[in-house]
Amino acid sequence: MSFADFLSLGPLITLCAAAVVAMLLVAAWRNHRIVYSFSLIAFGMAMAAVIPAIKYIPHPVPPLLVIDEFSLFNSGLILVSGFIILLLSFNYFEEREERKEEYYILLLLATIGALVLVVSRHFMSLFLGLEILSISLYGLIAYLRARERSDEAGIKYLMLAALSSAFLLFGMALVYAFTGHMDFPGIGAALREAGYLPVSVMAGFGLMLIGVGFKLGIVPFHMWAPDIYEGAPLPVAAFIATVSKGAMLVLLIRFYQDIHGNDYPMLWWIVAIIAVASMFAGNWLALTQQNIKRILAYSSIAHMGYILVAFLSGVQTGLEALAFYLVAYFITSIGAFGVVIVMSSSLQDAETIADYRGLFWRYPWVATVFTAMLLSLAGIPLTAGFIGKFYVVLAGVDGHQWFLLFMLVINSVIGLYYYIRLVAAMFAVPAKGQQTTVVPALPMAGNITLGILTILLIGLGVYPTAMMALIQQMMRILV
Amino acid sequence: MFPALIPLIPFISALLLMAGWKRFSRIGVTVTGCGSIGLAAVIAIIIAMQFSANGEQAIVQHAGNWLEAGGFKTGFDFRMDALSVVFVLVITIVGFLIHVYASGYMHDEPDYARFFACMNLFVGAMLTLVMADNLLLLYLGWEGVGLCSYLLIGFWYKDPANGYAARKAFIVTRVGDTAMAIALFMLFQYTGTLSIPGILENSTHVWSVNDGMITVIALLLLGGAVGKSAQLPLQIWLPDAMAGPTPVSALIHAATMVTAGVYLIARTHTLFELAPAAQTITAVIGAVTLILAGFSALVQTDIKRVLAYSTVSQIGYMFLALGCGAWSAAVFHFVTHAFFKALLFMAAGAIIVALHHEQDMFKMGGLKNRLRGVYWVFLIGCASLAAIPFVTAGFYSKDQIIWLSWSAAGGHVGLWLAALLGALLTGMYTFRMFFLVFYGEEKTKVHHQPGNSMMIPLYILAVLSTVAGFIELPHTMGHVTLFSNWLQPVLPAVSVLHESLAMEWTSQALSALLALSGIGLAYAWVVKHPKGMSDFLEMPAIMWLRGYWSRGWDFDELYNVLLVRPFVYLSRINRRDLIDTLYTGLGAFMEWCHNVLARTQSGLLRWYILSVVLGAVAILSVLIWRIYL
Amino acid sequence: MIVHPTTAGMLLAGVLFVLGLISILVRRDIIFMLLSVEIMLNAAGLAFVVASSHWGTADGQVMFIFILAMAAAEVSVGLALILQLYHQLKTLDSDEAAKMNG
Amino acid sequence: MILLVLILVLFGAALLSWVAGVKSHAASRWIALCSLLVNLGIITGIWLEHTHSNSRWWYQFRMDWVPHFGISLHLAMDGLSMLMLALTFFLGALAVLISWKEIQNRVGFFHFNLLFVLCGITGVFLTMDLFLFYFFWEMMLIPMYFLIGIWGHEHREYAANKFFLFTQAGGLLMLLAILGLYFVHKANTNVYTFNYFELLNTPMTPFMERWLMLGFLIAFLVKLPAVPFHTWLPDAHTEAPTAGSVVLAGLLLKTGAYGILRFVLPLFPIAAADIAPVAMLLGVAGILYGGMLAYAQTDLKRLIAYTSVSHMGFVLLGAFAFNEIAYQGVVMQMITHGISTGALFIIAGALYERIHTRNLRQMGGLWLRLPMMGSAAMIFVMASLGLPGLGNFVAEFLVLLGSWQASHVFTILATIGLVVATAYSLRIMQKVFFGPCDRQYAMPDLNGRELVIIIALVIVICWLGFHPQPVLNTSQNIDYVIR
Repeated sequence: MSFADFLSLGPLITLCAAAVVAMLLVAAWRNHRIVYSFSLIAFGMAMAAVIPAIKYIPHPVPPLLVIDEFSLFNSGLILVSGFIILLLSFNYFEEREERKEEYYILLLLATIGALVLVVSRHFMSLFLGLEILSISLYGLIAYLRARERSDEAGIKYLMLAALSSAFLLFGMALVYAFTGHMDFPGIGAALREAGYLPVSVMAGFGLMLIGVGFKLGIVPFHMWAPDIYEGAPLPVAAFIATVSKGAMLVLLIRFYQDIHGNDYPMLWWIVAIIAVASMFAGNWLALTQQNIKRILAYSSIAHMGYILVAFLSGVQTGLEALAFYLVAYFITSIGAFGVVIVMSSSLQDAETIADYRGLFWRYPWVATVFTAMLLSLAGIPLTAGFIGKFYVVLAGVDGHQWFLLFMLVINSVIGLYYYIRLVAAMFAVPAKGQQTTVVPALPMAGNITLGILTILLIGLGVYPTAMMALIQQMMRILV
Repeated sequence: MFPALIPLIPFISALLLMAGWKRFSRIGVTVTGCGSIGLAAVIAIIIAMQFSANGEQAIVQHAGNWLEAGGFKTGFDFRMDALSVVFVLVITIVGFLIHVYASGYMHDEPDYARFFACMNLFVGAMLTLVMADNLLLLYLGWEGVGLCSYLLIGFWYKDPANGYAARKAFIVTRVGDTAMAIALFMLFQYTGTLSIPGILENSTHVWSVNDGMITVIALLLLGGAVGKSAQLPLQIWLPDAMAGPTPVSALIHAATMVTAGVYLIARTHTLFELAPAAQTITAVIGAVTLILAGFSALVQTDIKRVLAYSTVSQIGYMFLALGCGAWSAAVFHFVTHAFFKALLFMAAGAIIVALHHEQDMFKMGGLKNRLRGVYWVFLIGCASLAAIPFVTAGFYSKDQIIWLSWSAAGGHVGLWLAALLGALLTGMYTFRMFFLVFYGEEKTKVHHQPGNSMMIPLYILAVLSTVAGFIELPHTMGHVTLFSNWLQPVLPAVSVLHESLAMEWTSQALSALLALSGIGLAYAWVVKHPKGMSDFLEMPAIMWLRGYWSRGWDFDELYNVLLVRPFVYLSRINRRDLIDTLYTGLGAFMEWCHNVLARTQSGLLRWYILSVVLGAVAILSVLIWRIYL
Repeated sequence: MIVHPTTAGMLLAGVLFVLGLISILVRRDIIFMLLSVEIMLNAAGLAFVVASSHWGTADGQVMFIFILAMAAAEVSVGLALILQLYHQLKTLDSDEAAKMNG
Repeated sequence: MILLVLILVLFGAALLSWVAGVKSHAASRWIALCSLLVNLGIITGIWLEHTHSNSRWWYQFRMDWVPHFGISLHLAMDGLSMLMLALTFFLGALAVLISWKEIQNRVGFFHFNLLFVLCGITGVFLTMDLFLFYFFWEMMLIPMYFLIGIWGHEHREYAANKFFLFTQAGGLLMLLAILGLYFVHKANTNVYTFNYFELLNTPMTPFMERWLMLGFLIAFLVKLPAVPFHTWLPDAHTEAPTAGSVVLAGLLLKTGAYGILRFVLPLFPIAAADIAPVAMLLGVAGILYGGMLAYAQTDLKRLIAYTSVSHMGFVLLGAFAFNEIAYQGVVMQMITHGISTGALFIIAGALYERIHTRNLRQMGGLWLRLPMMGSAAMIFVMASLGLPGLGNFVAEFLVLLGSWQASHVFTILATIGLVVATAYSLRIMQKVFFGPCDRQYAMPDLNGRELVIIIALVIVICWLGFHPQPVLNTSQNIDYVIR
């Protein structure tokens, strides 16, 4: 392993080491605050480790991994997201009775899995990353084991994830059986050589899509999402909504590019149908839903559909749009979950709309943040979500995907309804007498985190140029 | 002197009264209200004299630009020529008298200032109408008149019936206005201007006689005219307009509003001359209206409604004259009609007040000795209306129309017969009213005598109703043509086809005879044989006919069935907006989709697994299907 | 009919996979469902081994070892969760674990 | 630069009045009022300076924003923008004034939203960058949503949602069209830009032009609103607080009309000409259908709301008549409708404050108690039915005069709309102020503040009626698309 390899894999190595140390630490000295601080430092170091890696890009680590702008950017994104989720976790778990320390180990591991996914270019590393991520998530989802719903969610996730892994594996085996390669460029080359797509490979791709689709939570593999979001601890739900989905999406793009997916219109059609179905299913399911966690789950299904539109546009702008949308979506989702985390008490998560009725008059700051996040999800100007949606539509128009865009427009309107419903609930004027309830102060750390997210959100919404330039640079290598 | 001052003064006074309604004392209001009209009258007289002295050179004053856009340009241009001078004089003088009368009539009214403000506005709008040099300004006056009629008819706003009558007046006349507006668009399109002299001048270049387009335009203008002048088929608003205070009725019927249509047609006579078909239709409308209204007047019980129908009928005469091309005859009848109709209305008002707001003629009677002054002026008015030969103004003006309806170029023997029938009817209904009110037994006590402020205008009008006729005498009686000479620069002389003194004599004799026999019939009917008459009237067929006539030939009902009720019904069933159900339906559909999908989220693990498997099957089968087929 | 050994092996793997799939669909007991998933995973592993032998490379076999390891981890976590769930629900019927829906 | 100042003043004042509102309600109100008056002053100054200028564009301001996409902060002002802005600030100031007593809770936030809407509207009227236009277009929705949703009447949430969904749906279609145009332009010139001036005269296939035009048009028709996209409007107007109704009717609807004049016609002249008969038909349908619905209503504000549908039909009719007279009429109609309908809403609001109902069946005979308000209502009712001498007449007459050149049938139908207008307008007077007075209300007539508002409106509407020339001169310099 050369020094360059070492530096390039810096973030990954840092986190791996941190995970091990954390385990030892917990064994030696059980203290929530200490483990928490240690994890923060670990994330900080991993983020710092991204910077020296920049010098060496693109740096393939054959045959399993590749470090290039794309993976590094997404690694950074995942690390930052993980870091923010970590920030939000402390108070959430502090208030709860279970042992808290292992949570951080699992979170570190899950992040490692996600990082492996973004840098992998080989079935083996893909599988490894995916399973590290999944198995950590089983633990994370069922972490609050005294709660029935947490367990139920854990079991459901485990069963479905294992099932989808089986599909993924079988699909990979089929592809491997025909091409004789497990690294993406090799597969691509072999297929190009063959000049056509034999049925077994086609079936293999189809089965792999199930594995990918499950992680992304797109129709018809979306059904787990609301239950898991509802049952899992809130920071974990935020993690699933962002890091887990994002990493898988990055992998999908890389795979698709490497096997020249645009050459096979059949794949395009299948993904297009899935995209449209996801948009409709997500939005329709959220329409009159009363549970905020489930609304966020459904909305994320729809958002994956939007992202797929950018993915399907088949133009360079599409990938840029996808990356930008992903950034916006990360900020927004974590922000939204952050609000729910901040609002939740030790007794109960604040998950029904009723909990938010008149929030603006009790916690103007939190309500404003939540409003900003929801409007960003809805794609209203001044927020990152607006620029993201704009970018996606731009890409779609560029690729002449008028039908998909039309579906997107219809769905945006449907989606608007439930976002707005939430906003309306927060601004509803409380009935007389209801206002007298004591308003407890909210944790400082949570508020500050939310503040940072909001600033990012508005910043990207008003001045997206810098981020766009960055994304444009990063995407260049994929063409 | 600036002609623009004439309409401006009433406007300013109206504004003052409106703005300062709380600060004015009652006397202040009277002085401002009546004074402004009086002042306008004085200025009008001065300008008329100047005008006359200058050899009838039209005076045009450009009081400012109004609007100019994309080749369309119009301004506040006021014109004084022979025609407008006649109208302005009548409006201001009669208007002034009515105002003076109103100061007595409305003495106990709490909303005194508002009343005078509206009255002044009314006169101002009418003056604008007749002095406008372009059709847009005329339209301003035209609509302004409509507004004021609305305000004044519904003056006693607490009674919903008054409000209904007011709205009816406004809406029905607005229907006519719509036609007129379209005529304006067309005139602008073809002549490129809305200035009246410009249109009249260009029209002869643009169109030839009988051109289809000019016929349409003329008919549309006629539509506007029949709306304002309460002619068939838009006559229905006028009888209901009685809801307003009596001075308002006098103003509407004599000086303002209803004569606007006559003015419009006279003003745009060149267009009508280019469209003989439209002119004929005008004449026919006039003839039919005058007869229908005459029959209706015959069976009314409300004194003001008799007068209202008589106005419709008399304006029918004017339209008849216009249709025959007898322009100056129409205007002449307008002048005399203004005098005697104002007189009749105000006298009727005096009676009504004296009888404690009783309007039913069958509850009056025997007032001859109780209200001596009113009796005499009312008699003069009735005589003039019924056109009693030689001594009344109405005789000379109406007689001219009857004669010309046959002899003029546009005349026809049918029109002439209709006019003669009208003369008979006029005599009958006028004197039926007169006898019912003043003869027979006294049914209601007179509780106070009208004051001077009310009586003096009546005396003046009584004089005018008598002498005004002498400025225009027929060939057969001295052939004085002061009036038509005066109008000569604006309105061309009528072209007479059958110029025969003998015929003219016959016609005059016949009409006079008919009028007198009408009076005789009325006398027999009301005074001599009330018993036999009432037996005759009780016959079922006659009863039905009476009801039919008194309802104005059921035009109201016709419009109700054809237009009003369908509109109200449609708008009522559609109150919730049918189109909205489209969207609420869409929303319901979305909700339905939600419910269906929400059922799939059953929480059952195997259900979720099934979904994954089905997805897998679907993807695979699509792929394989694509490859093998 | 002579079937190519690779094809035969892949078919076998396929049959195994489908068997696992069917059994996960028909079972309600969570433990059996877990077992069925394991069958499917092993079917995939088998396919890798077959493919690997077809190409004469070791990649597929390495993959199989990974699968084994992962299956073991999954089963251990899975059983722990099932135990926890059994504590709460007193049953292993997966249909009982349906508190969250809608 | 001055253009940016106009926007920033409002934006700054919005934030400031929110902050100030926490401590003192009055401060919040005064800040809002002053900022609007300052802007009104600036606009008046600009107008006076340019009364005789023949130059097309008075001010331009350009700054890169997202150069990556060719998006710039590009503002420009011509006569049309100027007139719309004058209306915006005038009505905005009145909206603050009428809320002085009506809005008593969350005052700071109210003024924040109000100013923010106005800020968005100002942006819409000024921007010459299509992206920025869309940005402002969407930006004004949220605060409007809050204005309706927080300070509205009973069904405020439903109304606010409906308003939001409708306008968003239209807006997204417009976004598609904007981007379509962007790429068509790129395909032709290889330049990525959202610049309005560069996008003008982009050559494209008729097919493309039609669809892009429809994208814009539908967004504007929803906002206008034209039948059959109008159903959000009655709900929104009815439920909004008075200031909200005034801003909605007076300004928000105008952005739709403005969009048609500024974007649909110049960008897609051929396709617009093709669709003109349909658009005119919708205009006429709006005039008649809206009038009929207005006649049937029993809720005063709802009635007035439907009159807006009717009046904006004239805008649509005139805009697609393709001649200058009609365009001038459209611009006039935009202004006069803002004034007259705004005034009617203000009166309805003042009535609501006094008798706490909007139901016409519970009113009647109020003239007795409220003669001044009645007179004011009479003036604006007359304006609404198009009485000559008041601004609306000039507007409607010019529109009809112009549209007559384009289509006789539609013009005749629209003119019939004037009769319908008479019917519903007079119904207002009859049901509210005339008729018997069943109940003994003891209430004050207009107070000083209300009197100031009403008098200002009356002066403007009469001024526009008798001397509309300054407005017409100003709106003359626009490059209308004449067929």
